Amino acid sequence: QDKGTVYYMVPTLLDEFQTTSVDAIESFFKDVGYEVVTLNADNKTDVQQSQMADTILLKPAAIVLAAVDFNALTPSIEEARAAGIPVMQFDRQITSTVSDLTSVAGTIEIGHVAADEIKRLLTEKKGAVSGKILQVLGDPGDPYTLDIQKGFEEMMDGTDVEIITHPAMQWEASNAGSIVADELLATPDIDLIFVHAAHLAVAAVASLEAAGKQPGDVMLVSSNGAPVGLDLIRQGWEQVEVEQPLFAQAAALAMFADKVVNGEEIAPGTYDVLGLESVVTIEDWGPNIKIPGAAITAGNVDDSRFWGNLQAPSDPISPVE
Amino acid sequence: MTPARRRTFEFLLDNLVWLMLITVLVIFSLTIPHYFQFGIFANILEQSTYVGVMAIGLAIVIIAGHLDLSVESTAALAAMVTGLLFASSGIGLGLSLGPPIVMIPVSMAIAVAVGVVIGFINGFFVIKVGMSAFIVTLASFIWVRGLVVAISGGRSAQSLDSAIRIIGVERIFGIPLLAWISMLCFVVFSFIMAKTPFGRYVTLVGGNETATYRAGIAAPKILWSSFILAGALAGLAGWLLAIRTSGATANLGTGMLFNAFAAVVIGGVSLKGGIGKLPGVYAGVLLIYSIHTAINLMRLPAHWTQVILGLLVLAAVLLDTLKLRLREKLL
Amino acid sequence: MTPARRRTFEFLLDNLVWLMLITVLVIFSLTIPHYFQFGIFANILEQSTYVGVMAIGLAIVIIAGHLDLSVESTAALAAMVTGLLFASSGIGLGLSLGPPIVMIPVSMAIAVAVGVVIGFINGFFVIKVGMSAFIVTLASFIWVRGLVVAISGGRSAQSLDSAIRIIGVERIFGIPLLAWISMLCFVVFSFIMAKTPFGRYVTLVGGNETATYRAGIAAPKILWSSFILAGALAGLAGWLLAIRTSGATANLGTGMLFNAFAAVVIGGVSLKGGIGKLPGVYAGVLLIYSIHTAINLMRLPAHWTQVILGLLVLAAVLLDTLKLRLREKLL
Amino acid sequence: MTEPLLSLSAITRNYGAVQALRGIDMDVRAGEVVALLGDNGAGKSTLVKIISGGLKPTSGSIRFDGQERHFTDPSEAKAAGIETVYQDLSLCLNVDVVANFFMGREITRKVCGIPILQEKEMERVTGKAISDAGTRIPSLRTNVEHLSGGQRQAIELNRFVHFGGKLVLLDEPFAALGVEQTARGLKMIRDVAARGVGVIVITHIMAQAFQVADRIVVIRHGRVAGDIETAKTTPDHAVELITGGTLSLAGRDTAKLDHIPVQQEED
Amino acid sequence: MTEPLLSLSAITRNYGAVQALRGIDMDVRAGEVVALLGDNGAGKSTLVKIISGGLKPTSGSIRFDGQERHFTDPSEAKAAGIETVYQDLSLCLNVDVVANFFMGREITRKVCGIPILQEKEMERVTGKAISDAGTRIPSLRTNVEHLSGGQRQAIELNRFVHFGGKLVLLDEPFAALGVEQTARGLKMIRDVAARGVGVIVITHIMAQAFQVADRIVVIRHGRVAGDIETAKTTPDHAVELITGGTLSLAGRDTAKLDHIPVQQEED
Ligand SMILES: Nc1ncnc2c1ncn2[C@@H]1O[C@H](COP(=O)(O)OP(=O)(O)OP(=O)(O)O)[C@@H](O)[C@H]1O
Ligand SMILES: Nc1ncnc2c1ncn2[C@@H]1O[C@H](COP(=O)(O)OP(=O)(O)OP(=O)(O)O)[C@@H](O)[C@H]1O
Ligand SMILES: [Mg+2]
Ligand SMILES: [Mg+2]
Repeated sequence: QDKGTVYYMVPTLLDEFQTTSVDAIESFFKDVGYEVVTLNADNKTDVQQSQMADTILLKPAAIVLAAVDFNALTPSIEEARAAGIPVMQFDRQITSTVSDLTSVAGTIEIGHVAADEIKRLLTEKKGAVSGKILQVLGDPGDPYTLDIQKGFEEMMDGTDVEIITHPAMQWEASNAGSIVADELLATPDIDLIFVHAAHLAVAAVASLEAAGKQPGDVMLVSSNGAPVGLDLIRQGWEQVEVEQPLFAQAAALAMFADKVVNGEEIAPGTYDVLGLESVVTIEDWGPNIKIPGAAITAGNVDDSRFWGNLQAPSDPISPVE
Repeated sequence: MTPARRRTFEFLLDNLVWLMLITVLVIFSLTIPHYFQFGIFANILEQSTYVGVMAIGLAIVIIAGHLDLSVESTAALAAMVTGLLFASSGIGLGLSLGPPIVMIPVSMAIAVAVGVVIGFINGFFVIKVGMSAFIVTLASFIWVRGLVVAISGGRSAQSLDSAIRIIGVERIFGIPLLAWISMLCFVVFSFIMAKTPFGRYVTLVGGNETATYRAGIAAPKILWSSFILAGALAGLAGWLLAIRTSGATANLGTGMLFNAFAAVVIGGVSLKGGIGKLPGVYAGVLLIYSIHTAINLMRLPAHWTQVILGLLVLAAVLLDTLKLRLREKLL
Repeated sequence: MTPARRRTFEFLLDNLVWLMLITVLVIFSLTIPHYFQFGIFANILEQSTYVGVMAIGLAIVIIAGHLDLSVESTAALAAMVTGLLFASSGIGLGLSLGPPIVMIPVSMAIAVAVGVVIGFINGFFVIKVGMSAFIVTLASFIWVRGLVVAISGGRSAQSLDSAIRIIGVERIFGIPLLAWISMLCFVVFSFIMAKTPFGRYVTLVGGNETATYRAGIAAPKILWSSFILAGALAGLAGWLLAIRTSGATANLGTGMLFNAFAAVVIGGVSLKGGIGKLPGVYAGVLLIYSIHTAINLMRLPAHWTQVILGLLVLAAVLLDTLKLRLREKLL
Repeated sequence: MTEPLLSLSAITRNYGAVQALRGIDMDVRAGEVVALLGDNGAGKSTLVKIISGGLKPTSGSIRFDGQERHFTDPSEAKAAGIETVYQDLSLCLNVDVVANFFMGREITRKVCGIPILQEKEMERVTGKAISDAGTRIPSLRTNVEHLSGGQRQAIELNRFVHFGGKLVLLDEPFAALGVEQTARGLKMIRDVAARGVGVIVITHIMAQAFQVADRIVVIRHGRVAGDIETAKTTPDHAVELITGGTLSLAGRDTAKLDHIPVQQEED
Repeated sequence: MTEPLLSLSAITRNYGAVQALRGIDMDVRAGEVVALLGDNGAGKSTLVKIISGGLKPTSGSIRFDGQERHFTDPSEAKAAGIETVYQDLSLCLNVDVVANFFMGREITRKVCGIPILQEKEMERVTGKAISDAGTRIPSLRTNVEHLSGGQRQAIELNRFVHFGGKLVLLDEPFAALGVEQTARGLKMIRDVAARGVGVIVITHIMAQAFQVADRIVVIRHGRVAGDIETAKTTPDHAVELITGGTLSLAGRDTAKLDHIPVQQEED
């Protein structure tokens, strides 16, 4: 059946999470009867604003927004909703205005999960939560990486760990590689490296390798769960990848799409999204569905539910009754 | 060729960019569903505002024989300062200055002042120290954007004071106030460039700086002013951006530089200096954003939009270049 | 001033950038903990590799009187093609071509060929169509990066074949093979620019294109070759980059353009064309990466690094400019 | 006797190791035409640039109009009344003849305090000046880029005649001019001098120098090699001063340049 | 009688609305020196650029060295043996005298198939050529940027003498040269012609034309206004042909240009 067109506003296609989200959203919404058109904002807030303005004139059934900047799109969201077009938030939570549905894992929560895993790894290796961690951020102008940093550091607070933080400008991999190469010389006793995206982990490993390290000499933790990260776990270079449940996040939006488009109420409670227990709450910014992220380790790396394995769920998504 | 036909022809060539704009709009209207509606044209006008205002200053500096790569970052800094001071959530401080009627001029003055400072610094290095404008403004492009990240901590400011936001919300004849502001800027600066000694001197300096120096024209002053103007206009563009966004983000305006340069070149300004008129630049900006909007409506595969955009803009510049050839051939 | 003293003085000024490099290294070694160690210097050499190779081509185009803003994107495309073909995970196809010894030259040839194609296209628009190099290569900067996104689907390739990776892992005298390659490139191209007719013609064309045209030098061919060379070297830089990161990501290399331009200018190449020598450019690259490394070791607040980098680079360029003044004053 | 309009004493100028001027003393009176002669590279243009403020002397002093002056840029010299026509022309090729003619001296009218260019008026004045001088130019609105070498030089020449001043420096003003234009140019110089303006004119053609000048100053290797009233000398003597001997001698003696005794004649 | 070296027929050239050349017929024989005279803007430089391949004629044909030729760029003309000294000089200011002298004709030696510049050899040759011509230049290794106007012109002039060819075009080659350099230059032209080279020289100075030329061709308003053997005419007559009447007449008649009857004389 054809229920109309949904526009997906993807913030950038320079990172694998976003790229895969395009495929996932397009296919899941197709399952529930919508055609999806994707517009790429190339990490530019003003471009995304223009795309919103133009899209509103096309009167789509709904807009799925993954905002370049978490809150700068507020006026555009308000305009769209005023024009009668429902807006759903994917992955990037906007709290400063009301949306029709928000589906997130939570960026700060990624930091929390990472911190827990890192504490575990340090304890296993040194018997206590202590040592030195090199944290490689993404671009310091990107709130996504800042939120992870915030979540991570608030959980590490009070422990006996020294955290050395550097930004990888523009999320560029070779910048991360240089940071690791230099810091290995300045602080030879680094225990663990925490990078904020898997593609940065690849460059970090290349630097470790060039410095003559073996897998496991310096532990490596990364976030977002991209395929390259999973490969590094299989190779033994990386210990933990904090994954965002991309498929479930996308599927949740598709499951509720009919309700959102038809303006029906979304009931709070616990739902099963692709086998993950997800909680819908009604917040100030509207209905919010939160799907927990997971820590990927060598033990569970081949689990097909991780988006990094790029095996989209075979069963079609069906709408929530 | 008769003189009369030659004159018509000259006129058409001189205004080729407007012709191109009309042609492109007609083609898009006929081929792209939903393109032909008032709202889309109003959107194009609004979207052209920021780069339009920026492009005026850029064009002036280029006509004066230099260039300014920092306009984009300057606009971002001005937007961030505006957001920081006058937005109430995020990192915004939510300053309030009595009656709404003073908020607009005061916030605008602050944003423009930010631009003036950056333009002054660029001008200082180029004119007083004698460095190449390319490298000075490339460095500014980097450090000014860095400053945006630094003062914001990478975070954003939202909920700009509604007294200021009014500029972004109100419309006259269905066209947003924002767009009227950029049109006004084009009219004023077109006049200045064409009819006043300052405009004449900018053109002369861009043509042959030694000659103007020898003629007793204060070339350094003219050049410095053009950098300051470019900064001021970038500041104004930043203020408008902040209004549109109702705040500011650390990455606001990235990528505008390409559009501004493309518009300036499509508009017939020579990057060698000394040649160009501002109305053409406005047509160039409109042309660029007509293309942007078309791409939004065309349902292209998302991975290819950037390639297509780059190539379309290249094609537009190409046409402008072919104009010169045509003139040589036919006249 | 005696002729002998004048000569020493001239020599020092001509090699000011090397002097600056040494001074900066000494200062950093004395003030920044951990800076003074062999590993750090080896790191600087290695990190200079990619921008260094890129900067050679850029410098040649600039000496020829034009410029190439697309080198960064071209390197990224070459890296992505290398990754796509020869990496085994991610989107890598994991091609294997028999014995390791053929993998290196074949993969390198492919990467260089990618660069040649982009350089050829840039050259076509600049030389055959007569468009400004600035706008042509700015457009390429956009659409080539777009192409990287398009062919990769925004995903990354990883685990480059170990037969190729060897270049990134092996060391001679403790210095990575990668760095040796860039040094070799500098030696070869310095020689070509200084001692062969091609190098001479590039300089002449950059000085006065009309004069060379009238003198019967095939200026268009020289110019086109310089664009192709710039592309080829960017392709080589991309190949090296892919080796370093053991694959490629869609945003690989972003930000390198600024470093390459800064290095070229610090190295004494005039953006007006016709003036510059390659060894100075290498010193410029080393200087830039000494600063980068210093910033990495200084543990500055993350938000301020970009501002500081921009200003430090500006300062380095400034010193180079003051050189000219000094020469005028003292000679 | 009144003080000279311009008086140079001991002007020297080095370019790096090259000593272009090694101590020049010369005077120009109001209403007097001085021809400045000298071989290529003698330092004539350098001297002109120093007087017109475009170049600073390494040492020496300049008195102009009764005052010691140190011009730091051409606009100061211009303000003081010194007009210059440079050897390498100073035109903006990207604008038309009118804009070049009025460069820096545009006619404006204030409207609400904003100066507005009066294009019509400027075009009228330019047209008159150019046609008075007998210069043929296709259109006053063509860009100078499209004019021939001589047409360009004529614009500069007409400009100085029109705007006048107290002292006029002409660096090879006829080099590219046709026969008729040159004749007119020489007459213009006399007319201008008759208005009480001092004129320095540089030329390599003896006939021109002897036709127009009251006095001839010869510069050789950066020194004044002769300063004689025109009536008291002959072209052949002037050539001898310029080359430092007979024609055939010169050329091969580059190495001995510094040792040639320089003739110094005071008037 | 043998065929002329160069033979132009009905050459016209328009720049937009401006008809710079309206049908030029002229011949140059091997070993002959032709002086091309004409007022400013007459079209002389345009004609030179057409012969040297830098500009395409709007119509007309060129025979050179026994063949009809259509040069599309200067390198073809150069390869065919046409050397040109342009009115606006063609030097690269960013390199030294030696590099300019050898521009496009560098001496190289192959080492493993790679051509290597022979700097020493080139410096020697340049030094000899320059000193033979009596030009004084501070150092062969200074950038041309630092040379005086006349020094620059001398380099171009020496270059053509050194490299020769079959036909030489000189567009106002002495405009900036000193007395002595000019005398030497005129002599060089005769020497070159004596080697069997055809020479076209443009000048505004009658004395120079009459001293060096075998034949004088006058161009007025883009047409050949006279083509006479030097021996059969006088400078005054030449000036009359150039200006189209007496000196005082011209100048105010810009509007009537097209109606002036053009004198046509065949030899
Ligand atoms: N910018 C400069 N840098 C270095 N040397 C210079 C510079 N300008 C001139 N010179 C040198 O100074 C000397 C005098 O030059 P100048 O131009 O004054 O000569 P001139 O008398 O005007 O000669 P001409 O008749 O050829 O125009 C020459 O030897 C020239 O090479
Ligand atoms: N590129 C051009 N575009 C338009 N008009 C031109 C161009 N070049 C020359 N002209 C015009 O063509 C005519 C002839 O110019 P040309 O340079 O051949 O004259 P010329 O005889 O060499 O004069 P001169 O003695 O002053 O050098 C002039 O009227 C000039 O204005
Ligand atoms: Mg001179
Ligand atoms: Mg001419």
